[in-house]
Amino acid sequence: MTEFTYGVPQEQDWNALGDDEFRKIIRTEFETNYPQELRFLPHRPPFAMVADWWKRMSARGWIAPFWPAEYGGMGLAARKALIYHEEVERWGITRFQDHGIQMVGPVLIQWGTEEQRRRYLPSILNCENIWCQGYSEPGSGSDLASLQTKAVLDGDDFVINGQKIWTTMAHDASHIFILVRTDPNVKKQEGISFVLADMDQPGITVRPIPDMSGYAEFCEVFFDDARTPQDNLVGELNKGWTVAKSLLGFERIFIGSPKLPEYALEVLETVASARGVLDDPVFRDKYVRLQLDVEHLGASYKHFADIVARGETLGADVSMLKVWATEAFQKAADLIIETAGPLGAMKGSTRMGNVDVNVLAPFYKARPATIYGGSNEIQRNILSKAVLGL
Amino acid sequence: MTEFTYGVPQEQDWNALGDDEFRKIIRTEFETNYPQELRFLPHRPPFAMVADWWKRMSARGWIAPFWPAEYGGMGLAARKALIYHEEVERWGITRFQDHGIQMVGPVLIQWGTEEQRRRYLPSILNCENIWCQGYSEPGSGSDLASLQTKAVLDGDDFVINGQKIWTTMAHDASHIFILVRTDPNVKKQEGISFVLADMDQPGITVRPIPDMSGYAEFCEVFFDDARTPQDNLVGELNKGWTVAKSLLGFERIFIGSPKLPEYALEVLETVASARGVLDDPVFRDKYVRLQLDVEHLGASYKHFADIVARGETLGADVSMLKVWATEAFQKAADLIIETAGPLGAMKGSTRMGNVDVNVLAPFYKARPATIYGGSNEIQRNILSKAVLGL
Amino acid sequence: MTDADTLRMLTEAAAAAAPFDAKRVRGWRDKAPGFDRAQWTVMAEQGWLSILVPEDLGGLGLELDAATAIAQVLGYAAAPEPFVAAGIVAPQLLASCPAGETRDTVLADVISGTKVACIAHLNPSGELAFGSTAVRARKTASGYSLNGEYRFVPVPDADAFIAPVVLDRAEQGGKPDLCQAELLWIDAGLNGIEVERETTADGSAHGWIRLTNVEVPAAAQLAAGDIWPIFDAASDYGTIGNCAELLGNMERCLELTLEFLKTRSQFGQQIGKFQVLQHRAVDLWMNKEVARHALTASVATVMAPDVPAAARAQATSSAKARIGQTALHLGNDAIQLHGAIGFTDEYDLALYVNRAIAIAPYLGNAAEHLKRYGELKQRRMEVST
Amino acid sequence: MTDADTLRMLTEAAAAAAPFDAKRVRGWRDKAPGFDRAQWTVMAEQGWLSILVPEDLGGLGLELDAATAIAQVLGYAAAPEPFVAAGIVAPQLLASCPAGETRDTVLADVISGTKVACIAHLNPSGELAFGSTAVRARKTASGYSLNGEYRFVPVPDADAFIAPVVLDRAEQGGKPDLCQAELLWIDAGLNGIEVERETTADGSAHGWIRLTNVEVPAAAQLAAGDIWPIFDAASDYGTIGNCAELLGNMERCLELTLEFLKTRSQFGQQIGKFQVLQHRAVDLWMNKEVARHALTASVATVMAPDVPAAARAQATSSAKARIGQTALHLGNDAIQLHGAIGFTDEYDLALYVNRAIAIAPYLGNAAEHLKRYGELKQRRMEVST
Repeated sequence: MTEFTYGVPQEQDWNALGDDEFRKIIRTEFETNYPQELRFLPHRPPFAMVADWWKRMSARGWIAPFWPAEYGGMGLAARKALIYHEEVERWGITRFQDHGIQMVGPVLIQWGTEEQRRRYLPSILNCENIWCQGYSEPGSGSDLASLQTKAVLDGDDFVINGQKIWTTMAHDASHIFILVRTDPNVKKQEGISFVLADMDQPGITVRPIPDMSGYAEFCEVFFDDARTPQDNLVGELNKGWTVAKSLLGFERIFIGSPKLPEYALEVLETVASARGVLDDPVFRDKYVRLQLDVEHLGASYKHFADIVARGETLGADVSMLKVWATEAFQKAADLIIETAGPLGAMKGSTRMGNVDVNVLAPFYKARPATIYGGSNEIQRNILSKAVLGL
Repeated sequence: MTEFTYGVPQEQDWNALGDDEFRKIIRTEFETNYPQELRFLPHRPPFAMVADWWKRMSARGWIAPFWPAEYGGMGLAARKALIYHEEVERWGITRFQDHGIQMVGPVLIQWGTEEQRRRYLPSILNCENIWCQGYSEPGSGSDLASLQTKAVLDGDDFVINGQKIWTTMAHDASHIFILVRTDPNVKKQEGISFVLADMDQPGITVRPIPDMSGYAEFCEVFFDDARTPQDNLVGELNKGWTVAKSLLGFERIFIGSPKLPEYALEVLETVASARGVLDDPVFRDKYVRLQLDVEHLGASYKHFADIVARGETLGADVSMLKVWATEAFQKAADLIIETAGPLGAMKGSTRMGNVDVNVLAPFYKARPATIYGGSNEIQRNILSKAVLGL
Repeated sequence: MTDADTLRMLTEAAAAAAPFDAKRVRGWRDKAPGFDRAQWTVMAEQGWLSILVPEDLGGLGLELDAATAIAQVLGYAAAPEPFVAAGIVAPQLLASCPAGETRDTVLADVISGTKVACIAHLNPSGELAFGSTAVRARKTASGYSLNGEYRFVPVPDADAFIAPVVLDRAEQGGKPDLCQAELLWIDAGLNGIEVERETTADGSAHGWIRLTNVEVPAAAQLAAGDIWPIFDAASDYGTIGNCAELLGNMERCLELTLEFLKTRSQFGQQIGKFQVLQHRAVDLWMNKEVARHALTASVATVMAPDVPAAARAQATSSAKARIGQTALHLGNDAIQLHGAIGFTDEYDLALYVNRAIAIAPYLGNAAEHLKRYGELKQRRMEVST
Repeated sequence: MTDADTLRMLTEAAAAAAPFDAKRVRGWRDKAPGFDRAQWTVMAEQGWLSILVPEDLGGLGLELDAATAIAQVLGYAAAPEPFVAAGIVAPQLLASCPAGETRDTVLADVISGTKVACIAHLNPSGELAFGSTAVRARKTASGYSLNGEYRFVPVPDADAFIAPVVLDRAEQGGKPDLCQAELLWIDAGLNGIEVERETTADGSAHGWIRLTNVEVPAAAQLAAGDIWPIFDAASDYGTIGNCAELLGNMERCLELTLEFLKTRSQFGQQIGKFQVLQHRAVDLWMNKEVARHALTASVATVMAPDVPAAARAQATSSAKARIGQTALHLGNDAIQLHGAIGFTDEYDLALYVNRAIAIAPYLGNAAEHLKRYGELKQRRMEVST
């Protein structure tokens, strides 16, 4: 237990509350204060757009729900954490800097030095620093451990050279945590280190990569003799792979949440209604099949959520949620296009009967979902090996 | 050109006829003389059941349509051969001893000695000998070249030991052609020979293997010091792989014929009609999708048939026909079961409204179709390598 | 909800009392009655046939999740015994009928295994006979006279059939009153009953029962008036039981497949190392898991206290629409992953696949339940808006 | 049928005159008119805009297979020029109209590339305007007065629109006579025409055309009476052309994917060596091949002499039902096989996938054509039995 004070003190011991009471408090906060126009955004917004909300969360001490209370988090146990997350999804609260909250915080709490925690956690909690994650490289996508970006000690600094890619919102971030190769002469997983760096330096260049819908959520990040103090090494030198892997906790369940396919089904219903086919038997047959896919995703999600709520550890089988959720999402997005007829060609918001619908938004959101976060092929490899023993 | 006379002389030069005229002659023969009760049999029948018909074909000189006329065949060129085959399929003529006609004949004509041809071809043509094919073994299914059945020279005879499996209609055959390992010390494809043997000997035991529908079309064949004269080696010693591979000619197209899926669609229509759902929009949607799959199989089949008719050589891409045809067949068979409701459980012929339907027959026929004749996984491996260059 | 320990004990006991026995399973194929009366007695002794029957009626008084645990074990063992039809549906329906001498007697016989009974209700086209003229009942001085036919009766050699009949009404000129039905206990040994056995894929059979002037005593009446609520409830319980049996079937098909992938070699390596087969196996497993979770969720809904009939029906159809389809697909793909051996009669997989084909349509196949689910869902959404 | 040599020459010439040019394609995105008038002139000079027009009307007088050869090349090049809408449908429809001063003049303008025209016929919900009240025409002393709107017009910056209108009839109290329609040549520059550009996935646009008291001269009439046979024929030709454009699109998507699979390495090997990706690629290729053969068969049917309208329509819908669906699936899977790079704007694949999404619904998407195919097939089977 540290003497240093992180963030603001918690109003109460949330875990001591009943589930329903806790849910009510969360829901009231969200429904009362989260701006309507920011609900269910089609893309991850730049920080400026959502700054007021996150500063409010920060001031209330709610910005890091899953961190321990002594580090400025809400200290939610798994059961309450799930409820918090359900309410976030239910109200369509946007994501922001989850790399600071979801990754850097937990990593520093588990692996960091006291000094590192004091330096970085407060500025995550008060929204001063925004973090991004430098993992993937042009030559190492699915095969992450083959990464080539090098860090070499030069005095007290690491000097970093190389390139990262698919770095989410790097153009909006002040800091980056990266996996770098610090020993090229050992087995590929064994020469990797986990280091933190300030983005505001001449050695780092960011280039946004617009996706096929025209939006740039991802970036390339170039390191040309970028520097970071040796103090920014997290965990031991050459043990970065272990640090990175330690993050696969209960939050793995969230990527398989039924929320996105449910959202696609809502768009589908709007489109079908505007096109006058909601009662068409052929449409209904396809629609009902998808409803079942999503309902049974929900049943499967509940199975894993119950494990989390009991405080047990998730197994590798949780990967099935991501596979099923993203593929159901895609099927729904494809059926939206099909059902939209000539409107299936339209980019952006378009008029359908009495409503405006962004017909292709679910498609553009669903399509990469089977690629990012470990492609579904990689997930199936994992399931085959770890669950089926093949 | 040989002096020896094979089979009966041909009535005329079939290839000199116009396509329509030729088709009319074939069709008239089939429609006039092929017994109604033998049309579209659900299984390959034992010879006794169809002997009269094949003896008629033999007497007319039509039993071996694709063999050269000088060897007792009809000598049909590719264009006429396709028409012959179309009429066979159209009228639902059963298959019989295609291993003698389709395999042994062409192999001996290409690779056999004059002595071998004189010994074996006449008794294929007059239905005295019935052949089966001993290729697969318990340990070598998809990986045929790994076969282990051994043949060792002992005086003038090969002595054969080992086991074959999935030998079609071996319990109805008088002779067998087998791939045997004659040199265990070289690369697996290089130590294999192609030999012929008489089944009527103590060293050969046949055990039928009933399939899951209860019918036994396949057998195991055990060789315990079985003997066959050295003269029964076809082609050179240890060159059996080349002999076996040479048979991949234009007949590869037949395995991708639209006939079986078309038959399944007919059963489907009967079942749907009896169940009163022929005009149900949801049923129709599924049905029409399958109709399109089969129509477009027909369009693809025509593409390859045109190549054959032009006398050109088929490429590896023809494998797509088998994949598409068998998978469409299975989809149709599955939809039959679904549409049949409680009748989908019934084995054998069952009453539906005013007709008797064997609801599961298409299922039991379609299911192994993606396994036999080179599984669809193997076909996709071939297409990937030979066509896509992956 | 039955507590986890009880469920585990039940499952273990069931696995011990009804293990997979290939010789036994094969032995009963194409042979009446298609299953083992001795084994049926064992099942009765274990209390399985009364598992849902309240204690005051002589049953175990457990809940639906206990019954599904048994059904799943029996599915895993490919057992030919008609547990779902005669051990879930019949006792559940009888227990829901008003108390009375006949009801009390036959319920006791059914749960003791002395008499095997199942419902008969479909007409020869596969529709529910209610509202059709497939079976006509006429009141007589001593009871009823029945004419007509039931088909797809899951236990053709049952001792008795529990059947809904619609009465011809004299005041309507002998026409049936479609709004009034009765539920009768029809002894299979009555004169005028002829049972044709129609063999199903697994070598068991369905009965096609033709009734010609069958005289049924008045005491055979189990219920009258609006019999459909209890009939539908028992059907839904049976459908859930059927899902559990199919789930057990799937689990064993998948196990056999994984074992095969780990032992069979081709091209110098274990075939389970081929990525295409790995991913196919993952998809089978994933679909089976989703089916399992779907069933868990539906069972929870169905056995919730005071669940409305529409919610119960929707949850039931939700599970069956999923599992009825997944079971057949899984069987198909299991064959494909095995190759030729998987299609032979002598390898056990065929027993499971044929069994799944035979039982999947019971009380409505996946497509029929998908339709019902869609209709119920739409109706309930309209009500709620 | 066009002979193979001519087709090959046409294809080669087209590939030379309209190669893929990423910079040009990107340059026209989100920018009116969305394509290159200079390139349009090149296309006119090559004779492509008159390819189906009979020689006595100044055209090349070739057959449909020649037009599809061009469309396929343009699809392969992801060319933004509206060849199908303005180079197949418009000239084909004009050439089918009765000869006359207006018809002759505008046909000459269209095939010379001087004027770009396309049909406008859908109402804002996406249905055919015929029979709806989306556009009302009233006869005036000098011609017509039009009010209403057309949407989904594929060339929003066209010089003119060829549009079916239904006349209000004085003798019916100003109500439209739904059985009588006329086909008008509507100059885009007329007063009262407002065109809203709705951007489509590929950065080109559709026009939403609102007409307010637009005075159209009497001479603008191209056809009157039962205009639908020629309208439907031109639509079917356009649908076939659209299929060919999508086929070219698919071919390039597949090529890009195969190239990527052969160059990209992960886990120490070329990713094209992973069996799962190989089989996925085979399925893409196979579906593309089946689509190709389906198109060939349909083109042969459609251009057969004296083909009945119903057979032509069925063959057209057969091809579009297949290709409309295959194209979108292939695009999706091509992205997946590429991984993250496949979803970026700067990699060319995105141009093709977005183009396919934008053009696939033209004259009816796959689902609409599947339905039409099913209806036509059923109707024709009923007639033949």
